[in-house]
Amino acid sequence: ERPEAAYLLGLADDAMVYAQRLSEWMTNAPQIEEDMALGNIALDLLGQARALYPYIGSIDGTGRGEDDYAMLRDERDWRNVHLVEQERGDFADEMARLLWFSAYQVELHTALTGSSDDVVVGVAGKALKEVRYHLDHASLWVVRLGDGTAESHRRMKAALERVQPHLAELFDDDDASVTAAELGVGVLPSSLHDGVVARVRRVVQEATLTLPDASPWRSRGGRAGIHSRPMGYLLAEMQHIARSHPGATW
Amino acid sequence: ERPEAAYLLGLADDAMVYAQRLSEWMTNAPQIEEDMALGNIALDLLGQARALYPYIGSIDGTGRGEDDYAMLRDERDWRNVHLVEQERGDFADEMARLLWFSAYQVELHTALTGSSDDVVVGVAGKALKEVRYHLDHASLWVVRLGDGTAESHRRMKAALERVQPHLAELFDDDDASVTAAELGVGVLPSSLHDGVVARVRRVVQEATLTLPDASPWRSRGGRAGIHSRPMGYLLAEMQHIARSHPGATW
Amino acid sequence: EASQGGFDALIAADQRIEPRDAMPEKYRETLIRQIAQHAHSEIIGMQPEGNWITRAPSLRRKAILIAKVQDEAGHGLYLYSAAETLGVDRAELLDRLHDGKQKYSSIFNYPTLTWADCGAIGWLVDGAAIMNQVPLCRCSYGPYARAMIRVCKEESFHQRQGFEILWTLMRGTEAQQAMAQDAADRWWWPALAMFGPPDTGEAAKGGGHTEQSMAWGIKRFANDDLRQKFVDMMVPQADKLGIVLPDPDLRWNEERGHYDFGEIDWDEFWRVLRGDGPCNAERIEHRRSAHEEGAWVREAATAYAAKQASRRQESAA
Amino acid sequence: EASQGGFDALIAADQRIEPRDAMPEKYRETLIRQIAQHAHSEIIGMQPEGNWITRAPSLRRKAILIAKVQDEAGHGLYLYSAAETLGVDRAELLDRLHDGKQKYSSIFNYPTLTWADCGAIGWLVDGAAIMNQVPLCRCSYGPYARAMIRVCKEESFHQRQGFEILWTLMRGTEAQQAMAQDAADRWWWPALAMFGPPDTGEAAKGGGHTEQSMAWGIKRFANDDLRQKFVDMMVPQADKLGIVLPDPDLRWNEERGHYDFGEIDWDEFWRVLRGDGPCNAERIEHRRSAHEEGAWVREAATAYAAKQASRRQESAA
Repeated sequence: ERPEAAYLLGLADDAMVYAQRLSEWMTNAPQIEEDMALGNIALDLLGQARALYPYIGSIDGTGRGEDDYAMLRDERDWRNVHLVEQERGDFADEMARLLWFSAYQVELHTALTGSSDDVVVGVAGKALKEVRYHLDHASLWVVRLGDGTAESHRRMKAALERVQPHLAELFDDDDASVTAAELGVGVLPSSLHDGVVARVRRVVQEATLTLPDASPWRSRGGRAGIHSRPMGYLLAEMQHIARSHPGATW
Repeated sequence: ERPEAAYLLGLADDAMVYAQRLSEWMTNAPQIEEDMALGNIALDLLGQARALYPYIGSIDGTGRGEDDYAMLRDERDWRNVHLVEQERGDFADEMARLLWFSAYQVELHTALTGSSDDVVVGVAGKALKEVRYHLDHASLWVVRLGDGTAESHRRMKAALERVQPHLAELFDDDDASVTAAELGVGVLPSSLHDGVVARVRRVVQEATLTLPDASPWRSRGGRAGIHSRPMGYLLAEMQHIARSHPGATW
Repeated sequence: EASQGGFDALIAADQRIEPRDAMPEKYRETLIRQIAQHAHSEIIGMQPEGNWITRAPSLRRKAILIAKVQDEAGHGLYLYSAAETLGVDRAELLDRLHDGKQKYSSIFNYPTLTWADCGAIGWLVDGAAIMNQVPLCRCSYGPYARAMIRVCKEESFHQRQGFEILWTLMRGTEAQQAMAQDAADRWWWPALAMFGPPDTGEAAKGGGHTEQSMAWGIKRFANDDLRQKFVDMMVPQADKLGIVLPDPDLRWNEERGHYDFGEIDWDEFWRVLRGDGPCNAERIEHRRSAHEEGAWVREAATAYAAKQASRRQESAA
Repeated sequence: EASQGGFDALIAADQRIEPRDAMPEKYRETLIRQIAQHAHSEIIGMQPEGNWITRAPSLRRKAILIAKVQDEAGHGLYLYSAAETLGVDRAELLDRLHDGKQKYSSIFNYPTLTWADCGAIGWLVDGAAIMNQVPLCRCSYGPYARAMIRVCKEESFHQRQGFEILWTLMRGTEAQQAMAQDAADRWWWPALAMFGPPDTGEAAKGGGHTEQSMAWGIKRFANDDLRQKFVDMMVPQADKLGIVLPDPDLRWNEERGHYDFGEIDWDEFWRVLRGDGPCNAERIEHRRSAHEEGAWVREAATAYAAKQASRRQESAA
């Protein structure tokens, strides 16, 4: 049982839960190209989670497979941040979330390509190509919406404000990440903060917007399995069929 | 195994699923009195379902208990009409649905007090008092909304139109109800139609509205386990915890 | 002043002040603030458990839970009515809640993460609430005292239901036991904080109002005394449940005849109170949006009532 | 007329008509209607399976399903592009879909009730679609024919995936087997109806267009011929799966060298086509509301593009 498993589980769960949320856009996007693009990003993130889960199962002493993690785990055992579990908002909300999350993932996976763990290096290397595209995609839309019509500007501004309380959690150095960083497997989330903010700020400026001030509250606890209200409902939907047929193969 | 079980399951599932939908109003109602009133109606309907399920289990040859029916049954095995499974709309939508459903239940349970089955007579007798109150409550609101402000009139009118496609199914004489009627246990749904419409029409007229014309489509198949899109999600939410802990007692 | 004299005499005699009695403006304001906060707590308190109504794991539990949340709505209504006897109306109080000008109990800013939390809320949160509220049944203001008598009766029923949820879980599967223990771990300290800051020492400074409220017969016991009483009551119940309370300093003190217990994290308490708790934003947003979405319904009811009144007048004329 | 002569000669020689070639107005209209209906079917067809993306029972199946629904979106795009070569634009075609002025395949008005329906759609619906579409790869209109080549390649991949879903279920638990059989029971007859009304007899009357489309090389086979070919292909596959097709009249006819099969319920077919199917209202409403909710996004993209263009112009000046 290797101590970095808890850290990797946080990364995998972030990707898994955000893939689930993004997949909700399919058939609901503002244009067909966007159904495809968001489906694509969901697929990439799902792929990242699927690359990590079996590896985590092999080092956390449980031998679990990907569906054990995704389909049979209770809410308290999920380690994702609140950002990714929030309900789907409007398209501007999604682009604000995707901008921040993919900027975070670009910094994260860039750093992880220097991990001491070969599997992590492999996952990060593949993911890096993907998340750069995600960041480009989100940037393009944030700029278009911010510098588009009066309505889209207003919506994009509001979306950046709404996402704000969920950002700090991405950069919290919890015990698992401190351990993983000490082992050289992971990186301290706090070390990614400035790079992520710089990336986002450039895009937001180009979008003729500014980053909102710090919010009066912030989310906490996702990495400790303390989730927000939407998480339980997300899991109910995601797991219902698998839970209804114990032991079945699909 | 008695053939009227299938008929009674339809009645129980209607009550159960509508109780679930109505309970969603708690903390979401337009005023606190209404949180209480809708909670009360949900409780009554839940009580009706709970009175029927164990009896059905005793006559359908399975010996199932109430939670076996509610928590461990797949979508295809539910026998409720589409009307009750539709997603919660605005308050006018709910009052339109409640008006129709409780008018239907008043006629139904009035008829069932003449059932040849003593258990059914008992359930119907108790339910009749409850559903008369539900009908009064819905009527009061439909009149207030129809004869209230311009906005509430418009919304109430739209709600009556939106509920329309889901009404015909209540009065379909499916095989199970034909059998139950022949046995004297149940009544033919079609025989309730005119009484229900008369009750609703009086209220709608008092609300300064008229019943909409027949819709270009109608729902079908609930009594055969063919449900509409919202049903699967309703079950996922309702059953998730119970399904996640096979064999547990609560 | 004669009226102030009458008020003082009633207070001194431990008699009830009634709505038509004269009372100091400060007394009225303090009561409005306290009763409103209490009413708001019932209304906001519907949300954490309301979150589990659609997912309750059995029909029996679902029915009990709906009834409980309904009771909370009812308590809110009694209490708003009690506040209305002091000359404010409910709509105004709700506006103050929605604007953040009046508070509700900070305990409801914690999330309900599992079904077991419905048990822990009943057992610990309702338990602490009762401890706080029983003395209010003898409060000097009549309508408040009478509302509290009704509320306390139902609350103690809720507390037993919460205990029973946990009891069943602790005798269930391993996962159910873990769920119950986890819920107690998370709710124990916030429940202790429900009695408010200490009456003495550094942490007491944010408190206020206590002495005057004592003198007026609105408050009857010090925070720390009630907290101690709560701990003394809960420890044996936890033992009976088989739940380990999450406090390594918790032990019987023979000398004091009470349980000693550890230090509450007052920094967290103040942070959550200031608005940076896990659910503050969500709770108010949920309330506000339900209220706003329902505005057209309340307007319709008002318009209809006015029409009916004028129709009656016309037909009478 | 020279251009009509050129068109006729190309058709007679079984050559491709290209966008810049002259063509009869009726040919253009027929193609626009058919390609648009085909494109709309891909787009509406995303919904029945899209309904299962968030609930797919394993991550592998979830990934495959997302990719499949994405492919359908892609097919829609190729086909709208093919239609655009005929002088209409996508926005206009979407409006016609949303207004009910253009149709989509009636098969998508049936609900997906269980996970097995994702299998049945792949196996039966995509199977029937391929049967209909393969001949279109040789359609007389070049852009449509080329789009179909791409589409058919992916569709046959989807059909194998559908078969594999059912294969796995039929080798799974009793509940899974029942689920697969139930799905086949519900999708078999609607799949047969996908080939359209019979070419002869009473039920043929609602049809239309067939002869002219044949002459123009847009349609290559009669509905009944394709249907027979489909039945002949599927029966052995059903046997392999262990699924019993829901038709008591289904049997091998040695003399004809084909399977005989029962009568399709054409009353249901016309009813669903007219709008009274289980999901007609829902499908259009879903599409329409996604489109309307996205209007401000599309407007923003247009406004931004215009600003960028004028900025480029300014900096070039």
